[in-house]
Amino acid sequence: MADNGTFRRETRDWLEANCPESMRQPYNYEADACWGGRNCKFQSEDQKAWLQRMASRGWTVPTWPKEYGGGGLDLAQAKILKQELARINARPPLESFGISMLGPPLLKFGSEELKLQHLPPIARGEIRWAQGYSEPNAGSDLASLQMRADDMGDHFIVNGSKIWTSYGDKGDWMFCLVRTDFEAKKHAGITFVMFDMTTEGVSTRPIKLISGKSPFTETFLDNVRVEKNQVIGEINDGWTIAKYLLSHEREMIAGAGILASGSLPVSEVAARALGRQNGILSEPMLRADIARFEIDERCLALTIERARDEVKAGVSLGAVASMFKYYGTELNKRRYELLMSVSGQEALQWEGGEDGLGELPKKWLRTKGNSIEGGTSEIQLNIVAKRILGLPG
Amino acid sequence: MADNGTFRRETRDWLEANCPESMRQPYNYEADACWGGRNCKFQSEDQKAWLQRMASRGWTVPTWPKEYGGGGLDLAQAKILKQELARINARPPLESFGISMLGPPLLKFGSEELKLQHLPPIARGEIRWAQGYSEPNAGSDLASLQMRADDMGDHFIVNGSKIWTSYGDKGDWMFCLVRTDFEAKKHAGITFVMFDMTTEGVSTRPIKLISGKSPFTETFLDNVRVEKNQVIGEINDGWTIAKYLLSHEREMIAGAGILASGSLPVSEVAARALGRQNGILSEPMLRADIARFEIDERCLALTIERARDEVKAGVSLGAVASMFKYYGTELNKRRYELLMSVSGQEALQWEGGEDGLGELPKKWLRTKGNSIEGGTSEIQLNIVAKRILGLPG
Amino acid sequence: MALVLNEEQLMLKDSARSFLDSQAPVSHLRELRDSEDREGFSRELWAEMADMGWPAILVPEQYGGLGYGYTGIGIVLEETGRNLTPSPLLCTAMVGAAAIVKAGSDEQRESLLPAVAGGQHLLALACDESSRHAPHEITTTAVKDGESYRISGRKINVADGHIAETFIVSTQTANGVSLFLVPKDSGGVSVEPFRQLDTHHAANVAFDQVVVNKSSLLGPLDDGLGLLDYLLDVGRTGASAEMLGLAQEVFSRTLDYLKERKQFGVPIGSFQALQHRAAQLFGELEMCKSLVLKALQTLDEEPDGDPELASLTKSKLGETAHLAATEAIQMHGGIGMTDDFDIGFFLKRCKILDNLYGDSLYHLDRFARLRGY
Amino acid sequence: MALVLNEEQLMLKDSARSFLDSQAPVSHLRELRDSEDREGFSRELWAEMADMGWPAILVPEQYGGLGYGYTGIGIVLEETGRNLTPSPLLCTAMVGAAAIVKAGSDEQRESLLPAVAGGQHLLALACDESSRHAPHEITTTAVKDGESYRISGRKINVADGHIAETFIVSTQTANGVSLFLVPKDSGGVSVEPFRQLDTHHAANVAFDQVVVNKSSLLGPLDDGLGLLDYLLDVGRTGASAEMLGLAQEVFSRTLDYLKERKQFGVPIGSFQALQHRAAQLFGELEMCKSLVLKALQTLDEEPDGDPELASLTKSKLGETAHLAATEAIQMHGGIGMTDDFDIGFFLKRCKILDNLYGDSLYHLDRFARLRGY
Repeated sequence: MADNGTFRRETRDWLEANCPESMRQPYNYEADACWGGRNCKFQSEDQKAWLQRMASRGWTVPTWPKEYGGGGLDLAQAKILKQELARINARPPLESFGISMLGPPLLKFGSEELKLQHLPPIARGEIRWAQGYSEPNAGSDLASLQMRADDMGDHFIVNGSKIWTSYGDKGDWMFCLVRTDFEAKKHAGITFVMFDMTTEGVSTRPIKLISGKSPFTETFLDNVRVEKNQVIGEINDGWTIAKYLLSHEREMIAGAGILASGSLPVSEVAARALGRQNGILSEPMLRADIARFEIDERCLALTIERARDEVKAGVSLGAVASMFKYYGTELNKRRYELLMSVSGQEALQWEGGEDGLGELPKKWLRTKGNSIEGGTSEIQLNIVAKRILGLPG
Repeated sequence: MADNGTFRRETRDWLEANCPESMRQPYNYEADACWGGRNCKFQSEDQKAWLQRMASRGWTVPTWPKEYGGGGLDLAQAKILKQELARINARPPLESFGISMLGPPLLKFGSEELKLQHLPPIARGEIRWAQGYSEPNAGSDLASLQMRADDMGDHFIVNGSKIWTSYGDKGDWMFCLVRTDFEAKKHAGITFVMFDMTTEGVSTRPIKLISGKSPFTETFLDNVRVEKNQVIGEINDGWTIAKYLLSHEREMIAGAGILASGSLPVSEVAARALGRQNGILSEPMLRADIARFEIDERCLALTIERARDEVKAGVSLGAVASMFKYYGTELNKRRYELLMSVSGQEALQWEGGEDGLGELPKKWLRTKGNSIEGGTSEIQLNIVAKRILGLPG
Repeated sequence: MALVLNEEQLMLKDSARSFLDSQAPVSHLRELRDSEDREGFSRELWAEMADMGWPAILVPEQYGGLGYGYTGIGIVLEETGRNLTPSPLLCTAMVGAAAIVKAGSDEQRESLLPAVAGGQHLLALACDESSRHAPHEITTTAVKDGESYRISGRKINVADGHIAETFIVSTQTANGVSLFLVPKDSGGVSVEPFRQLDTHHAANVAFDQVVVNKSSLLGPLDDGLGLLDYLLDVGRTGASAEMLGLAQEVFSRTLDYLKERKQFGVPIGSFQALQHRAAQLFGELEMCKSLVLKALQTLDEEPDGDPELASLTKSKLGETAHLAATEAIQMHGGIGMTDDFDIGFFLKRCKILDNLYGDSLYHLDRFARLRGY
Repeated sequence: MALVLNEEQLMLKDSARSFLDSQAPVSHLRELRDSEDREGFSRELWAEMADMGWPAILVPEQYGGLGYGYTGIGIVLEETGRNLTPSPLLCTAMVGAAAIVKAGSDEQRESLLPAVAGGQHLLALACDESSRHAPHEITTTAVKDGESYRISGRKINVADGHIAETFIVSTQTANGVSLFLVPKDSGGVSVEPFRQLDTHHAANVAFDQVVVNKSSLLGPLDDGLGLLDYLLDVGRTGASAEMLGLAQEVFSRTLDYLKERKQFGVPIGSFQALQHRAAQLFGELEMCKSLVLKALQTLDEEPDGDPELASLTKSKLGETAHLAATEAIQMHGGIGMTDDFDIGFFLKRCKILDNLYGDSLYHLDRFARLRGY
């Protein structure tokens, strides 16, 4: 393997040659993100080319092994790639729950067969995945799920419903927690399965949020056949997989909170909107809140950096992901409260399309769910108290 | 009874004639307060005269019935008296746990004999009372108290120790919770007793606080004889009396939080210490915190006013006292944090006597106990959640 | 005055509550939204409110009103806040009526107050020009031209601007600030209505060389800043009363949910962390009740109001109502985020009311300034 | 640079911790207080620290130092913070050493650094004149007089001012700000020592026509403001490191107590409301760890430091350490309020460190200013 200086140079050259101009700017709209999948409609030839070129090098998943469609990079190289992508403001070629959620547990717990079946299409953006965890009556008590999988020898017949499936109406395959032992205690008796969402008996219904948008669905399974060879880990041991996936998801959500790195600092937005008096922001009380926010934002960014460096130095992250999830989502809610305050009356209109007027309040409303989805803030604090701090009860 | 206009005029005239000039200014030191009692050393003839004159009219306890040493005033008259006292900045003639703590339950639950024995000396400031509630291992779980009273027919023999007795070394009599039934559930089996602290077997030891002062003692009872005719309420039903007393105490503590009414507003202290720039306080971040504090301070003052008006209008206060206790003590802690900030480095010296340098940090440290004594903030919130909001568990 | 409601006020409160519970609960707002109502409120409901005498509350008896004062109208606003009922009450029956009662000429009173009291004439205060509330920064001008004034400028986010028959417009005149009553059908007035995020509507209103007679001047010429501040303080207190109702209702729904929703085999209201947060919120709401009542009574008692109290009330209510609404969503969990459930409507309405006439941070600052620091 | 300690630094941390645990735990501070020690620290302990090489950490090897940099001294300060150990480390081994290393003339370096590294020479930065930290407002003057300067003025609350052999004094000179090294035994220097509330000592120091040779100038004439700010940022970062140790220790003691103390038949740490507060505090402490390490590394890497980072670190640490100390008292209940118990010492020390070189609100404001708003 070439040394890192060479790698950086080659990466830079390749990106220069292969990243289309139009892919070198931040998203304007949510719809600018490319999610891949069977029914993917590319917004442009550039978007399609960018995905295909990156996938051809395995750089949609730089650290996955090459045999599964990855780039086979080590952590140092992956960091260089990330820096070089950031240098030219390159858009992510692919957004994917397959990568961010399913990938890690599948790599860790999946059989060789399952890895070869699923990982390469994920890496190429050919199959879009949906998550089937929550159920209407389970909520924070995830393990009390009731979706029922009856053992039919080589397959299960599954019945029940899931809720809060992100883009469930756009998914090709679903990974899903089902109950396979009805006698066992609730954390036992759960199995982690995968199935094609075009299988007979699968249907979805969008859930409209207070933001007016419908990024989630309910998902109904009516006598759906799921093959036993599509189980990750052992039957009745799905909770192990689920926990592993959740802690990765939390880390990702926390990261998203500060991933506003491309956008303007809140203080800058405020200074442009409100102006300065005597050199300081003209609304002194708002200024105090913004300063506290920006301090905490920097705190989280540095702590994520430290956690990553500690992982590299061999210290495991563990339950700390819950702390990040809590901190990051609370921070993101504060960010949007401040942006709403800064924007004042202009932010109060509901009309307007994806762009401009009416977009900010919808995003603001959407953030209120951050501290609920992926495990509520209360659940995260419980986890920190018990698993990290060792408090009893 | 004269109409209220006449009452106000007469009161004003009487105060004019009877309140010594030196009693018409705020306390400078804690020691300026008059606590009465057998060993009372008056600071001045004026202080002594002021107490005796007020006591002669029953105005140390304006609303108590005259036969118990009170003034027999109705609520409207009591309010007028308070206003007239405030008008001339008159000092309270007497500080007394007998008045603020023991009085209300004794009036409500005490036998006629006990009232006649104890209330008039309290009203005249002749007997100073100490409270014996907390025990070293009980803490917030007050009802788990262990002080043991063995029934000897017409009296008890009491053994055990109390902690956090306010000025226990200066008390003449003590009211006290003791366990009289060792089999009953913890809230049953408690009795409310009173005894003279000069009784053989009673001793105290001062507790030094982080403020360097010792306003509390531990109190030890070693085979102390307590007469059964000194029980308030029924034997084994002391918890009823205790709860009633506590809710009154909480209201008082909350009131104390905003009773800084004689002193300068925090914002004024700040403006004098720090100056203004462009018309606003020169430290903008401190200004924001002070404004939030002053808003909450006003909120509490108005809410106490509203609660009193509601009581007059026939609405009962009940568990709301817990809310006041919580809010008032948290507010008082904030007040002293802000005063420390405003005073900056000058507030960091420990030297100096009662006056000036070194006094503020001691007061600041002392306030940290406000949210612990008289039932912690956590206990108050539990009470609000369960008794007012009806939350389960 | 004692900080409690008197008999008459308690009756008014009860009747308002039972009327709104049956005629205009939150589902009423939802219907208006789903039917994409052009005005965002119901004229029929408004007629019923007028029958109940609500727009007449602040109007003196000699002009066909009830003379119940600010506390009266505030009580009703608290109840509409509880039900999130859209209506012209705040802008017409409180701010608008106050403007004419306080500063109107005999002619203005006689021509407007009976129609206001009857609910036939709607008013709107047009006072904001920049996105952040800054009512003293006025670029709209009124230039004297013989017996008339020519008004030019643009006011944004005028509450009820989409339905008002008459605007109360703040302008710069030769030597200061003056308010004018401008009929919407005056030549040169253009109204751009829009829907707000709480599904109430509002409008931006442009005035292009609008000619009004000098008799349209409301209050003193060039010296109208005090009147403007007074009317804003009235509006702030009214919005605070609405937020008080809103906050209490959303808290009450949350308490119900805490008692009913089970997780891990027990009601979630048995979890101490939630209990403590609920108890703290209860305390804040008790504070808010005292503030709103005191602020309303003060408007009734003090001819010029109490700006410091108005700001502290608006600041505290904005903050507490927001806390109540966001805690409600968090404690309801996923279902609180869905449009099918009503909780989100409270958060949205709260955002609008907090912003109206200056948000909680604006008033935190104003409070400190008024206290001289 | 990775945000982790390297091997050398980990070893330094371990040795500091085990030395302090055995030689200077909190009881050491208590003994100093109860014996009313005249200086508030132990000269014997300081000699042992010098034997360990701590005052030499920041001093370059050519002057008899170790050259471990800011991260090294910060690690040791975190450990003294944990044990509340009074010592001249912050003022001499960090701020003082930094001043001479950064700005000293060859002569100054040669005469002072070996003695600093050996622990024989103590320094103090005398920079405050008003009760609230305002280091740019300097009324102390240094007037040129031939080859000398005459210094007059009064500095207050000089940390280690009661023991320093040499003061680093900020002054107004003809065309700006200049720093001078002033020996304590110069004629006209008077030191008024006092005990602070944390039982550490400090002093007010008056300079009455103190004559120093021009060779005592530290750094540039008239252009010393940048140097002063740099030294303050060094001190702020050091104080932050101490607060980090303090906050972690008091939190750790609180966790132990939560697990051990029983009420209502269960450990109080099983109450969810306390659990959530502890978990939130844990999160804040994780943030603080990252900040302090980054701030120390930045001092090692950036010649002029990073004022924004120094302020944000000082602000956050001041706030979080205070939260940790007050939560500790609240969660310990009555016993936490007693002088017999150690918890109160943490709150007191925290107040001093928060105030030193500007408290958390001061730095919140400075942070915003430095970011241009």
